[in-house]
Amino acid sequence: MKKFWSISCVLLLIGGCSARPQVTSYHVEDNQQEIEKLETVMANQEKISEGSAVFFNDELVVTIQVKPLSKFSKEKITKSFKKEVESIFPDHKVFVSSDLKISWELNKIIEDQADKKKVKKELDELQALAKEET
Amino acid sequence: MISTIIIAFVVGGLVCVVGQLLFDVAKLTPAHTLSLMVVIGSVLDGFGLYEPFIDFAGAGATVPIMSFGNSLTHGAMAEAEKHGLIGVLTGMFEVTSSGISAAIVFGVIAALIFKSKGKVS
Amino acid sequence: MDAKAYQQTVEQLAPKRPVLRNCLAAFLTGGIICGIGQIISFIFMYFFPFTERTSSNPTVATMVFIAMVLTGLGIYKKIGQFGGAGSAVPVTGFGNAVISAAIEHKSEGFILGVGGNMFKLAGSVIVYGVFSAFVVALIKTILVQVGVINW
Amino acid sequence: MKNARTYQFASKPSIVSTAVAVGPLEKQSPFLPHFDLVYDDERFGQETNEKGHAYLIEETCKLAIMKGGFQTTDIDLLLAGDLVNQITPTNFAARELATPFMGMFSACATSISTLITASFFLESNLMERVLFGSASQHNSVEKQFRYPIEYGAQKPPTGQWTVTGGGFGILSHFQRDKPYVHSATIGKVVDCELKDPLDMGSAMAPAAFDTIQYHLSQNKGTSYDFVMTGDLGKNGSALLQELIRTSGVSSYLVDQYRDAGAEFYGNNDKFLSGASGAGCSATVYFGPIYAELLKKQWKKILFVATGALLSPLSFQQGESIPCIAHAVELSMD
Repeated sequence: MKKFWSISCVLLLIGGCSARPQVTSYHVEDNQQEIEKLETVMANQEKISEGSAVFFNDELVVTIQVKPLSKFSKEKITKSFKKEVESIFPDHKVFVSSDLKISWELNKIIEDQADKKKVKKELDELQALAKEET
Repeated sequence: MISTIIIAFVVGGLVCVVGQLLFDVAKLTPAHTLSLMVVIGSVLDGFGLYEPFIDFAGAGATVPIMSFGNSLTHGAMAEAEKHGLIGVLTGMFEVTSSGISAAIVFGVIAALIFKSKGKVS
Repeated sequence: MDAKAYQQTVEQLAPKRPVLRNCLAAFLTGGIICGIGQIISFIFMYFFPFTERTSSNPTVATMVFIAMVLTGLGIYKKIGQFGGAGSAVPVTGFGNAVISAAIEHKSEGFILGVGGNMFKLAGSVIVYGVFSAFVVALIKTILVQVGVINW
Repeated sequence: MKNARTYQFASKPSIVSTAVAVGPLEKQSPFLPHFDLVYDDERFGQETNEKGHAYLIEETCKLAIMKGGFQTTDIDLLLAGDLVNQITPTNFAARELATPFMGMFSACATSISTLITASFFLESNLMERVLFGSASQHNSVEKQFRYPIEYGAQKPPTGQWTVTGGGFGILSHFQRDKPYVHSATIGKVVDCELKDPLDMGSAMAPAAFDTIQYHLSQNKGTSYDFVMTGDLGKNGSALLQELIRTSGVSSYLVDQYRDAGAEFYGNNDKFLSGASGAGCSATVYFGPIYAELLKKQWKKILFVATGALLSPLSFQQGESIPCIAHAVELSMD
């Protein structure tokens, strides 16, 4: 039993307390400035462990992973983060999700680096999926 | 991911300990205990606490029967938000019924294939 | 014989329910079931278009399916005797209650037996789930309309 | 003779033959060598549990008749019962046996209440041979009184396991080489306001105590090889011993006391407090104990079968569990 607890504590530490969030991103127009801006915002988030972002025309799709022990207020964290991002990119249509599935899908898009048309389609599908309730 | 599974394990386990205490200390029958837990889930959702609980514990919150009360209440409230008082009645089964429908379907299938065996546990 | 005095004797001599052992068993059993549920929901998220929120429905259905197999093979009642609430509180326990009643009453036919008795044990869960959902939602709706709280 | 409760049978009606049949799980019993029929199928090859239950009764009765060297037509009366609603398994078995039949219900005390009644018929000299006994089948009894068989409810340590088995015997006029009914005490319903249907032993112990106490007071000076209760289980028999000890009725009884339910499945904790059911006392009394009496291993035994007179409806309505115990003193000269 002791062993179990110590192992789970270690895992929680590893999963929960690594200092800075890892960020991956993809800018369709390859605007490094914008990417850096976003990364600095994320770096200041203490409760986020991972983040991904895709810039596409005036759309900005961001997914975040909230640290396990902060997940109780996941909804709030996501909302306040969205506001922050919106204030930095006022001319972008910002979409933020903290869902694991959405972030997996977004990471796939980032990895693929596909052409514009395909990315557009995939991003639309992603946002529709995120809005499903049941 | 592993941390999520561990949290689900710990939280789900603790919810079951509460159930066990209702069995052993409060001397409730299983039917009483489960009914009570469903009501607790429903009330927690009324205070808006169950959804954050699901965000936190994942399956640790959705697998225990309490989540059943939560989703019924959630459906009723979501519908009430849109259509006012009448939505309370109509929205109840909107969000969930997967537990009930699965139980019914698999119950009939089980009745078709299985026979009970009086083996000692 | 004095009933009160005898009841005291019963209290004294009755084998105590091993509450601590039962709680530990319930914790392990319930925890493992929920952990399995989490793994199943990850599988649904990974291979199918389900989000964290929407994956709970197919997960619950899958858990009930597993409960059916275990119930039919006579394994679930063994888990139940060991785990107590650990196997009763998760949705698999709900499934077990419905499915065991369905199997049990097969002998009275599919309409009156299986159909009529399926919810013999688990019915109260649905009844009070629905009723409390009604009351809670009603109170909240009224409070919102009066303007005391927001959604 | 009014309200006597205890009756002596001057004609010494004898149990001339018995038969005991059990289901597959009862193979674990230390009494196994004394069971006549052991089935591998808990439903005895029948479609439903209830049909299997009826079949068990029918086959056991037939065997008891055969072992006594009789024909079905030699039986003047079948006096039996079980635990299922309206004792339908017994009724259906009686339909197949086609003997004159009267059903009796005293819950798990039916094994002895039928024997007592049979003794009166024999004593009156109007009947020649009465087939008596009781049976229970685990699945059908659990279905009626508790949960579906496959439901995973945790039983507390006071829980008991309903025996699948039946024990029947034929009572006839006195025969020198057979055990006879010396006397019997008819029980009164005792209710100590206990309500836990998973703790029947505790509820039934006071009834057993009441009957034992009365029987002993009417048979002063008799010494018994032992007193054996039906299905109090480990928990209930510990309580009965405590009652005997504190009341000071007869201290030697504390040692010379056995319980069929507590012994039925040996010391297997999986059966919790032990066995119960109308088949528990019947199989043990008319199987192993009867065999020992026949061998003159023992000379005098007091059988006290206990029954909890509840129904699922009564305990759901919050009623307590009324209990009864009937006693028969069997002797072998």
